[in-house]
Amino acid sequence: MADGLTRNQMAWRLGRDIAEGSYVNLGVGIPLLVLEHAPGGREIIFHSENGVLGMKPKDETDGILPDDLTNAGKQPVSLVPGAAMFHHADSFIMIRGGHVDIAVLGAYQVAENGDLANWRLPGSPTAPAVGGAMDLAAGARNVWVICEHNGRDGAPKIVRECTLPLTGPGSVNRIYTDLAIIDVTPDGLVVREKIETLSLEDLQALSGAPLTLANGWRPLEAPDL
Amino acid sequence: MADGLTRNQMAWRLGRDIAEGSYVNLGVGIPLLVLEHAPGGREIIFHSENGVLGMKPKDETDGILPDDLTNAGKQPVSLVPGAAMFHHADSFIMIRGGHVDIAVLGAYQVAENGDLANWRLPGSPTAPAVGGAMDLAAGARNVWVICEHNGRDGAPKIVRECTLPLTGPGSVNRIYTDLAIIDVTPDGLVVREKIETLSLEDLQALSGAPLTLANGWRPLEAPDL
Amino acid sequence: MIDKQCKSAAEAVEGIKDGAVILVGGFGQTGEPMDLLDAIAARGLRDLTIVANGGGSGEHGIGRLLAAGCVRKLVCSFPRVPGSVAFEELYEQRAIELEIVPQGTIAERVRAGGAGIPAFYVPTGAGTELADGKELREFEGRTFVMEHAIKGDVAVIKADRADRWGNLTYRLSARNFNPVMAMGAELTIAQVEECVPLGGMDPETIITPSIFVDRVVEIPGGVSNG
Amino acid sequence: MIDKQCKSAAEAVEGIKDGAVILVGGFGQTGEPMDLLDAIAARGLRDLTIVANGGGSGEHGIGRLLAAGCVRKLVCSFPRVPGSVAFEELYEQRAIELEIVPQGTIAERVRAGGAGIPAFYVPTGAGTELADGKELREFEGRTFVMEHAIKGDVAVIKADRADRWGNLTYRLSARNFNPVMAMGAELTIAQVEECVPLGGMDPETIITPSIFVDRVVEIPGGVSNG
Repeated sequence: MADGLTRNQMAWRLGRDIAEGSYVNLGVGIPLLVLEHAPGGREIIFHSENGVLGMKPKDETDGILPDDLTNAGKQPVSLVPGAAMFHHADSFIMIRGGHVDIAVLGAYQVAENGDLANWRLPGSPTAPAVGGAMDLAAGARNVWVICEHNGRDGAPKIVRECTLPLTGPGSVNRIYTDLAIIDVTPDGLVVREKIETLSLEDLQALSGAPLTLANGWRPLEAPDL
Repeated sequence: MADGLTRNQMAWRLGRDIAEGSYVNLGVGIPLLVLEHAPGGREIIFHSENGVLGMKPKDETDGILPDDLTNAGKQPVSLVPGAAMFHHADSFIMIRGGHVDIAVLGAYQVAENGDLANWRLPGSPTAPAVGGAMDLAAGARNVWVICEHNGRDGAPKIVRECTLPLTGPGSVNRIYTDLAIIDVTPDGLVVREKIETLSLEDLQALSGAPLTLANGWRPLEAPDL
Repeated sequence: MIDKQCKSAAEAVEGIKDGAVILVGGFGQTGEPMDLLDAIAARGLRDLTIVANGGGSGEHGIGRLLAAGCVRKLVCSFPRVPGSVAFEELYEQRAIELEIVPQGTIAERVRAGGAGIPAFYVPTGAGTELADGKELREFEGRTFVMEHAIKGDVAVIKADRADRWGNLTYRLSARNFNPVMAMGAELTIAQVEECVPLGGMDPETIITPSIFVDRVVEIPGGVSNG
Repeated sequence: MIDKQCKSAAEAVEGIKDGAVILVGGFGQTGEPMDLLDAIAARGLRDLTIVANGGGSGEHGIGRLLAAGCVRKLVCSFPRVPGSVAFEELYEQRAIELEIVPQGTIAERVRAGGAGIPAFYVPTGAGTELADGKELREFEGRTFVMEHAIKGDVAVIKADRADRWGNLTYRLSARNFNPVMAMGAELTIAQVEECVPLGGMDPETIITPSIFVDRVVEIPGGVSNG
């Protein structure tokens, strides 16, 4: 089996697809890695639901106390020139009102119709926790999922129908995995990029919903990171 | 007939009843005169729906351009220490959410049940205009009306039932006129103060709803202004 | 490099179409984006719906837009002040539709439009003729009116300072409706007194974050009605 | 003279009653009013409902309130982070009621409570189990969920600077839920890093105007979980 991308490489690859001037929210987990690997020389404005627009990775020399400025994962971050602060209700105007161009979210499952499940595992002894995931799924103009193609048990995360509790119906536009980049389209799931040495058949075998290969598909590549 | 208070005296008298620490909105017209005649030595915070908390009469030496800071009547004002600025949606959180202690409003008619009519005269050729009057009538903790006891045609402004279009039902708590101060109570209209030389019978004759005189009523007085 | 700055008011209002719903900031003349409105009037657009607190006054701004015959409908709380000559004339001639909305309800409807909230309930106007035809509902024994979001195709606003990303601050009560309108439209255009370099604004004191702003034009001074 | 300043956290939380609904600012530890919460825990109150983003962590703040058995119900979006020991224990023992609310919906419900809006509609959660039992309604072909206002008896928040009237500013993302909670309660209590003289704050940069604040207590530094 062909080697897939690492998490850092996945985040790097997703970052290349963010157009200059985009307002982008990053969920906790792999999505937040996009901040570390955002493309240089391109102005992208990262939103954090706790009231930050214009965050960048923590710069230890910025003089800001770590507890005074965090991302959605409660990790310290820094600000770019042009950043702005606001409160939670205003922050979710941006999200719910469709002002955020792209929400990057993790996933337990994504269905071929764009349904997203990423917030609760039934049977887990731990309490459920939704955070801002449902707001982002419902409100962002585009929802890009970033996740491993398969779970630790090998089960596909890309499925015909979500069996886990939904975060939002029909929310997802695009999926970035370690093996492929897949668009959610009215005609089903379309592979735009995949690991070059991985055949569509092998990728299909690792997926729970039918895939078609885009004309002009490209190899999924990333530098060592 | 006994002389009533002037508009400035009415505003002065109303101001004496505002407790220290109150947040008070002033409507256009006579209510805005309260700003000029507010009691000294007492901290009262005046709210203006266009996004001002802590206004005071215009101080020409404050260096603020007249167009940069106005009251609800679009007249230039100044700020007290402790003032704060905000936008219109936040301003009406204060009003609609019951954070403003007292709204002082003008009136065409006030009914004995507290109904207020102050925004539209049917048959007038000019367009209707409501401004923030309905928000204030619905949202302020207390609505105090300040108006002449009778219209130019002599018709009483205090009535059994409003015949003019309502601004808000059951909104008014107290009425300040040139002749009397009247509480709107579950038991009807109660005169707390009146011009000393004016008998209750004469006051009643000038009013369209039954009045009772409070035990311990006091003379309505104000200094020359 | 993101650069939302336009060279002129004319350039800033390009692409607005006949029939557009335009949200306009300002309260009286304070914070009214006169130069942008004059530029819209100069384009000779027709059938506009204007959502604002008032009906303008004098010969610039909303007043000019009305006088130029660009406006089909005015949604506002207080259409007339001394000097609202253009509005008064259209109103007498029944040549303009007028929707009177309580001031706080305008602000909240526009905010809701920007916030992805299609409708909400307010006590304002319950029991008055402004609730006629509106859906009513009781909560805890009190009657409330259902109000719908207003969404603008365009918002035109006035601010004090901006950077090239479109972060904005305002002058004192010239803030008023401007940050609210900025949130509520597909295309938000701001005229500002001064553009400053990116990073020249304190992140804590920015009132309208850049995400709500599409175009900025620097017009120091600007026209005024007197 | 208006003076909302209290001498201690203990004095600032006087009068809060068993069974109170308490809105708590903060996101993670950032902006969490630890000292006020510890003072509430010290009072040994019972049956509190806590409305916050999370379930606290460590031994101060919400964590202490939970560990002390003061809380009957937690309304939040994200109850557990590493260190939410007190919450996890209560949850395992089924000794706490939990209402999970999407983060933006908490913020909007509390704002609505402060804004005189009893209910509103959001797309958030439609088609998910968090909409179970809630009223749904279509607007323009899309399904929305009706959400009700949350009103607090008390809000406890943390700010950076205050004056004696209770005007507040915040530090960077320590702002988060604090200004929202400040609007939503009958009694709003703020712990602040520093009190400044009246007039010492720029009116343009005040985030929470004094009208929303009832008590202020200066606690430089304050306790922290980390």
